[in-house]
Amino acid sequence: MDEWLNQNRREYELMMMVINQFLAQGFYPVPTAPAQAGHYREDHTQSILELLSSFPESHIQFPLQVFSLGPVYDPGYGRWAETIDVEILGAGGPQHELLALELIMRLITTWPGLASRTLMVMGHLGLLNQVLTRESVPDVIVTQIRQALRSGNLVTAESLMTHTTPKSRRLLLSKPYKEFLDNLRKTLPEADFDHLSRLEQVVHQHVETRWDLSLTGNWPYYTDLVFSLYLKDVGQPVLNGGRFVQEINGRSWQGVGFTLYLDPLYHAVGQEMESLMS
Amino acid sequence: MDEWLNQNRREYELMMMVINQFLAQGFYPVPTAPAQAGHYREDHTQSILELLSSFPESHIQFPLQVFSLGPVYDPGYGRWAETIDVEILGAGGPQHELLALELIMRLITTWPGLASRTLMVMGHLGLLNQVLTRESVPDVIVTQIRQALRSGNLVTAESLMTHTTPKSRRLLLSKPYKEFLDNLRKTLPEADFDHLSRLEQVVHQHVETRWDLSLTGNWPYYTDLVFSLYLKDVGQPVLNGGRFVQEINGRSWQGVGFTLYLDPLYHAVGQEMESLMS
Amino acid sequence: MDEWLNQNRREYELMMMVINQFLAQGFYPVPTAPAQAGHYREDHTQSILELLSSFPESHIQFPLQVFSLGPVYDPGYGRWAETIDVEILGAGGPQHELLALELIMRLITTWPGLASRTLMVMGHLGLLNQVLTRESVPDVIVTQIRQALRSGNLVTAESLMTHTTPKSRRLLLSKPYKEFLDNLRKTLPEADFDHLSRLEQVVHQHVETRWDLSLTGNWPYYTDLVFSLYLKDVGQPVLNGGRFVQEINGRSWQGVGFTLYLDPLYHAVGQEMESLMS
Amino acid sequence: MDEWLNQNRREYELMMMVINQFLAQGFYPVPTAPAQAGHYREDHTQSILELLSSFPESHIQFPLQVFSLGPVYDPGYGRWAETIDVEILGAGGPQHELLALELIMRLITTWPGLASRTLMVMGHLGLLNQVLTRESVPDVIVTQIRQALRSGNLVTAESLMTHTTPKSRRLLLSKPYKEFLDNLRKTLPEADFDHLSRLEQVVHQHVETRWDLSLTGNWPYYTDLVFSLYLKDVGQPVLNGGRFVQEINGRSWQGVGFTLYLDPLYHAVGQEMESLMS
Amino acid sequence: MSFQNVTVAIAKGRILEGAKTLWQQSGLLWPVDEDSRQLWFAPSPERPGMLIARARDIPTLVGMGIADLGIVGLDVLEEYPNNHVLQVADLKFAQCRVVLAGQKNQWPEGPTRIATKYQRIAQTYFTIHRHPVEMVSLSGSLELAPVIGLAPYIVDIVDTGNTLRQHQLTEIATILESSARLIANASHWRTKPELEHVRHLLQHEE
Amino acid sequence: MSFQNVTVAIAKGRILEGAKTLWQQSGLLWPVDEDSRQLWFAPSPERPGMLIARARDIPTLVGMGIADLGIVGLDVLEEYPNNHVLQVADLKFAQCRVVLAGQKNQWPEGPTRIATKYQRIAQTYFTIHRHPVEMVSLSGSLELAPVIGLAPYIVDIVDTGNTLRQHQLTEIATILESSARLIANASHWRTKPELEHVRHLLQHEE
Amino acid sequence: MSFQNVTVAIAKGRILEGAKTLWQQSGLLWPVDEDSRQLWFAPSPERPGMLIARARDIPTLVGMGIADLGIVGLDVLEEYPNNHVLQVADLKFAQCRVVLAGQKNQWPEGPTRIATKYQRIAQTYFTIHRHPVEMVSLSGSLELAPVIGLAPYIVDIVDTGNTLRQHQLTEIATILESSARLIANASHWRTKPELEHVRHLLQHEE
Amino acid sequence: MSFQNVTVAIAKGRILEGAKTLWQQSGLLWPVDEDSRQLWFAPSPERPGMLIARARDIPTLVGMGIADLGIVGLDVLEEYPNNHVLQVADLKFAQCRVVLAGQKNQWPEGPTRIATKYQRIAQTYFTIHRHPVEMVSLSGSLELAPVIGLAPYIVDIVDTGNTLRQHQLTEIATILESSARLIANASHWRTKPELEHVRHLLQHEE
Repeated sequence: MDEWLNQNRREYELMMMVINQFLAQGFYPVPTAPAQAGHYREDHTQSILELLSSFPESHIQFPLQVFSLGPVYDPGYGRWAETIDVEILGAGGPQHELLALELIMRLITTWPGLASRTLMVMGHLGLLNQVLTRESVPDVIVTQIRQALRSGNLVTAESLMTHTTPKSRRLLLSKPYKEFLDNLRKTLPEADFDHLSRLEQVVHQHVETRWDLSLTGNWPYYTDLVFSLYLKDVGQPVLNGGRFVQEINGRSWQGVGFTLYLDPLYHAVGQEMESLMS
Repeated sequence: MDEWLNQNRREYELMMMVINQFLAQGFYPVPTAPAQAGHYREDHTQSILELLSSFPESHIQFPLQVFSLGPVYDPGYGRWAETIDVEILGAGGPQHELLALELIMRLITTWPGLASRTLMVMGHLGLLNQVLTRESVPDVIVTQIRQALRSGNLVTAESLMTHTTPKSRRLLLSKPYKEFLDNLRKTLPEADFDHLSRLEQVVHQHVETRWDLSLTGNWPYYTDLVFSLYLKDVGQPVLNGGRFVQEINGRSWQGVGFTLYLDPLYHAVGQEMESLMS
Repeated sequence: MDEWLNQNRREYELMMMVINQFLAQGFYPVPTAPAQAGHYREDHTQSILELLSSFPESHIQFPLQVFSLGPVYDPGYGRWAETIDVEILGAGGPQHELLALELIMRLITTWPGLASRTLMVMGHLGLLNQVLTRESVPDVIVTQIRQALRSGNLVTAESLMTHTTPKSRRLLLSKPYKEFLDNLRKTLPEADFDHLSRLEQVVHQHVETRWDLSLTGNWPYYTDLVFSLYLKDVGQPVLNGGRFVQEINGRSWQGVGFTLYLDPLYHAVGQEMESLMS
Repeated sequence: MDEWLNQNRREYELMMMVINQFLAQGFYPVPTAPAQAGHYREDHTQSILELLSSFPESHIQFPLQVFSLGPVYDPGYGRWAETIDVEILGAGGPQHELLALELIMRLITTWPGLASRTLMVMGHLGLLNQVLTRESVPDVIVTQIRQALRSGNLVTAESLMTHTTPKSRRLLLSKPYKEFLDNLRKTLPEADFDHLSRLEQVVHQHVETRWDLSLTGNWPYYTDLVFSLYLKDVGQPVLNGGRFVQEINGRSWQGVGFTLYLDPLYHAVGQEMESLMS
Repeated sequence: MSFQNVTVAIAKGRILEGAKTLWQQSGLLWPVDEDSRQLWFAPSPERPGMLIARARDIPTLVGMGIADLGIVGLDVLEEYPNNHVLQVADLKFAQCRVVLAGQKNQWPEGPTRIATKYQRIAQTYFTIHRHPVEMVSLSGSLELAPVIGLAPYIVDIVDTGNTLRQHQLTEIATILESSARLIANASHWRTKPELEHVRHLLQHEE
Repeated sequence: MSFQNVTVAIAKGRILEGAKTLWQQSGLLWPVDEDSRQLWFAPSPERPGMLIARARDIPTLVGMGIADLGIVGLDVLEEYPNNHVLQVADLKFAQCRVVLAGQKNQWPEGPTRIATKYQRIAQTYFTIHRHPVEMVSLSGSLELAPVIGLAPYIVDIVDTGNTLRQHQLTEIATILESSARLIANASHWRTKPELEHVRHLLQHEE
Repeated sequence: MSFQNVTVAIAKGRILEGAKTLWQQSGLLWPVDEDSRQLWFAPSPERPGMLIARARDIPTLVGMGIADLGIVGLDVLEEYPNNHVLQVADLKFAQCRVVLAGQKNQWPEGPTRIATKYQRIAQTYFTIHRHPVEMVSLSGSLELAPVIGLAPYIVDIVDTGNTLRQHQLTEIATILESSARLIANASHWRTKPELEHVRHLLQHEE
Repeated sequence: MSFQNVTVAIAKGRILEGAKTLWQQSGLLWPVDEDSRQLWFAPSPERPGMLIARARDIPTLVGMGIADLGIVGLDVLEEYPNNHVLQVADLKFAQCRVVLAGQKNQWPEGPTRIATKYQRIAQTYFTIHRHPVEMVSLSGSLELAPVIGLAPYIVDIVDTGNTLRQHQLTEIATILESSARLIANASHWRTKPELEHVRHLLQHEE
């Protein structure tokens, strides 16, 4: 029993360290209800934005950095998972992507040993669209490709891209930055390579990165950069996020949001935590 | 909006301070699900004890101190309230009552100004039973009296006690310790006055106390001491608890448990928090 | 108790007579489920058409006359009401309106005394639209007028028609045929008066009729003639119906449908039933 | 489609014939709701008795014969089945068993050809108890045996009866009357053989009978005779019932009830119906 | 013209006073004796039957056909809708508004608490505006809610606005413009010859 | 003794009159001016604050701690229960009963319809008796329900029984004996020194 | 004795082998040709019809009356219960147990994960023991689950126990003792004359 | 190139045979001994680890990260979807179709009964076509269902169509074209350097 109790304890301590970091960096917590009208919460973002939308737009100072804490329900497995939802809200330009990645890097580098076992994969819905449009893929097919990718079906996505060049299709496979860039330059010379390079720099000085346009994120509201943080040898992401636009009650919210999954994080840093805490 | 954001922030900081105190005093967190099979959690105790009961009894070292965090649903108001549930489990003797009160006192005295605005009311189901038995109240009526008190109906309770002496009935009104003791001594000279005096001492050096046998706690599993912590001029308790026995899966759990309601606590200490934090 | 038992009995006997009449006139019963996936049936039509749509169109001989029996749930009162739903399906021309009214008249004239206490009110969504269009009411306002009428709000409907002529507005008040026709002729000389006159003839030889374009039926799928059969001094209709078009699974069903409410019918003919049966 | 329509029609005609027979024999219909508070009706008996219990006992003339019509939900298959529930209520003596069987026989013999393809199996919970008590089976084991039989588990029932005589165990196998009686006489000479013989006579002049004490009915409220009517080569009973005692609101209802399943009945007599109707 | 078979249900209070004027202008005998507590007046040859009831019961009484006609405020019709009732005329009197009010003329910032006796109207309004509110149900004296600290905002009916002003409250938004409405049981309205006269009146008013 | 920090919420109507007598017997100044519509009187050194409100709002006002004490009928407490409220004294005045009444002195036979404004009390009562009823919610003038054909039975409060008699109704069963109750916010009751005096009074009454 | 109208559904695998022996001992012709994939043998004068199917389909086939009799393990009957089926005889062969197994002979400490294809049996078992478990549904090769890190415990069927031992697993508790059962469609069992012979056999076995 | 850290889960049966060919063509050592019942082969320097399991368990094993890659039919992926799994390549072998079949080549007329082991695929298909069906779940030998009177139609997988023809069944509609798919744990696929080689192969295939 001691083992179980101590594990719970370490998990709490980890959660509290993460929250402290958010608070220390000026993030505001936003409380949301775990269940309402028989519906279990599966995502915090919608609730956060609805609450914020009840304030007059003129009273909000951007960028606004908020987070919400608490379990979300996973209907696939029928269980609750502890998560922290983070939103960096603002004018929504690409600079928020940088802000979000910097924040994540600061989080990761706090714990000894974590960064070295971590790998960030970056996708980009905006780039994907541009590539496909460049290749004259009709809009209706672009939508089908995005749907196929979101449900993990690369086979269908590829088959919808048979008329595109192989170098475009190669962008759908996870690659190191340089290789990805070479491919992209051939397909889409007009892309904003400066920005991509800045994103890469922020991350790769701390953790290994890969780029993969087949990564499209779990939510339909993403529009540009999407990213997942993976722990080596853990079969589930520890963090998912991306840049989004959401319409709430006639008001458009832009920004970058991400969800931190505490369970896989616990498993990864549990051992270090023990020594760290004692 | 800033006001709302800052208030959320202070509430979080308060919650984290409280959790840190529990962790620092060797309490273990036990995670429980906010909702299952369409049923919203209204209390943590049952879930905590079911989880602990899945370990072999011989592996548990008593006293075991655990807590569980997260919102519970208030069906009366149809909303979620943030709470922390604390259980001190062991052989269940009266010494756990002392342990629990000491812990609560340590919590309260942490924040400047809180103790002076706080008032602890103590009831005791065991004493109530003894008093009524002493007065020859039949068992079936004792049960009705407890039910009436639990639903807040002092009128019915009193009318069921018409054949008892006025000094017994006077025990159902909130009194300072000395006055309560005088009454009790007349009615029940064989009570364990040493223990009552120790309980009083633990508390009254920090906060004002009152004794009131009409206080019976919200849950049917309480057996002896029950207590509520009130903030002056706040119409709702900030903490409720008591000593209990619960049968889970053929195993009997004894101890003292209490629930801390974070909302009224926030309102009481919010202003101090602000200065404290900055 | 005998009274209650005998009343139940008479109600059943009445229901069975009605069903026998439908069967005798070549109607086919279609069984539908009273509740599915927690949803209580409020109308039979949708279920009937879904079942029929599972047959190849070429196998259906029109006109097809079907009915479905059994309680529907009234969410307003929270109770079940016994109903019979009748559908006359076909090419959907105005002749089905005649068929339906003839059928209803045959039903009503079966019971001695019923016809003389009955009154049929007829509305017509097609005419309403034509009148409003004639009066140059914009389409968006026509839709609002129909919505107001469907929710029983004649005040809003009238106020949306302030720019129309008084004689048009007068069509929204219940009138005998001749008076209605005079008004209509002034407003819409190109209407199909032959058809209206045939409808009137079918009904008025048996029961009193009134015409009222504020009657629009309870369901959004009605398109032309709608009608309600009222029993004098009973505050609820005994029968509601109309001509409709419904799209089911890409197939368009046209026809006339109506619902017979057995409870008010029972109340109206209960006494006669007693003598009839004995 | 014609085939399906005609089949629906024949089924309705059959249902109406059955209802007419009940009405003709002085049965009163009692309406019950198909679903309430999200719960789908699985049995009519409870609802019928609750309604009847709302009348003063002194106003009821026994025997009272009622029926309720309408689909019941089968949670195993997740679908609704049309049924008719019949209750013959009275002082509850064994003579009601005779009344019920006579009624069923009158029903069956109405349709040409049905009786010859039907077989009635009779069980008897009172006899079963007596036999087991006679064999000195302890009460707690008797209860287990009944539970095993109700869930169709003859293997467990037999194994719980290992200390009884083989002739008792033989009563748990379906037998013709004479054979069953011989066995019973050896085991329980004090049984009311006159009554059993009367029951047999009522039935066997019309349909074949078998006796089988492993038949215990689906509901826990049965106390004595239970019976199932089977159609040869149809794998499901067409009628189930038995003598019962039910306590409703402090009032004890006794009588014999049975449920007629219209679906298997349709399949059995559909062909005959066709000729009968035309 | 006979009234033997017609009954009107009228809401107590301000609506009743307005109805009296209307009634008397129509040349009918007003049966209500100010000093009596009689609430039900059976129809007579000279005037319809009359049923005086609480405003919120009027839609029920008319919807069930107990009364043929009813006079009640639009606010009550919106709060307690009944689908057997037709709204047939705006009687124009007893005009008032359902408003959102608070101590400052400012739309609530963020999640807030609202005291009201118009739960349905207020809930619909804030749901449309997707503004998170916690509702406190109060059946009267709403204007005290902000004073005594129950809720910073109220949704209530206002007539002259005096009550709000006396309690230092300001209207922030009008949710509904209300006035007395003539309602009718849909079935009786369309079929009862005795109501012909009323239908006729409505038509000529134009 | 200071009342600076105590507020009492009192139900309008008969309860208010009874409370006035009690109040004045205690030697306190009764602040209510019959002609004024003032409903809220802030506490002053000579007397507690007073809040006059509809009966059904009293449990809410006390439960939320807006008022420390409340005076309201038991019928209202049972219909609108609140678990932050203690019932601390039976004030004995304003006695009345919630009854089942009908045109004959006879328990309803079989499924029936009941008109009432006590939905919770009536539902609980008929559920315990397992008697199938259809409830029609009416907020006032219940005694008219059988006369006008709305429902053959009513569940309503009766005082002298005159109203029932005038409408030819008979009491069939008493569901609840009610009288004015002193209620208190549980938290304030047990902790506020200013309520000591009230607790003291209750004790000495015995 | 004629078999023209009797069909037996038999579960594939070990049950089928046992059934063959039983069948042949009864002097009946065994129609199954080892090399053929024929699964359905219509009844003939010399032997009943036979339907070879997956174990979990047997209760469905018998419950729906497609087959009169069935032979299947008790484990399957408990996992897929059917209330139109009677369990009429324990055929004693194909004996095995549904067990809880793990890498150590020790009851799971605290919340744990269980891999199983017997979801219903395992869920019932741990609910009775009120032990919190997370179930992972796996349809075969359960014994690999602890080896490959899927779940530390499994609920699976064991025969000799060799498979468990090969994978270093130990039985912790027996949940169910299983063996081949003769089941019957309840309706056919009680009424079909063609089953008389089988009923007779069961009786004489004793 | 090292395989020390890579595991592939392969579905038993036809998929396994196809996988063997593919594996050997890649020059890797095929570890499976036909006569052994070994199902788990730990990774070694010369070849990836291999886990042989039932088809329907493959998505679970890969989704939970127990295996990095999996080989399984598209039919199984559609019936048991898992959102932690990526479908990365169509391996083209083990081609077959999920079809609706019956005794006549004719779409079912009206409400009908369907036997299938593809409940999810069949339910989705008939919901899209809004055709009312009652599903009978059967885990194998579907082609017998119409013969033995269980259901007039089946939704099943067909390869050559021989089995259907032998049972006088006709394909009415193709619901899904299936073939073996290479699937991957999404996380491992994007991050594991050991899978680089596989990703590379996919790319060069083009």
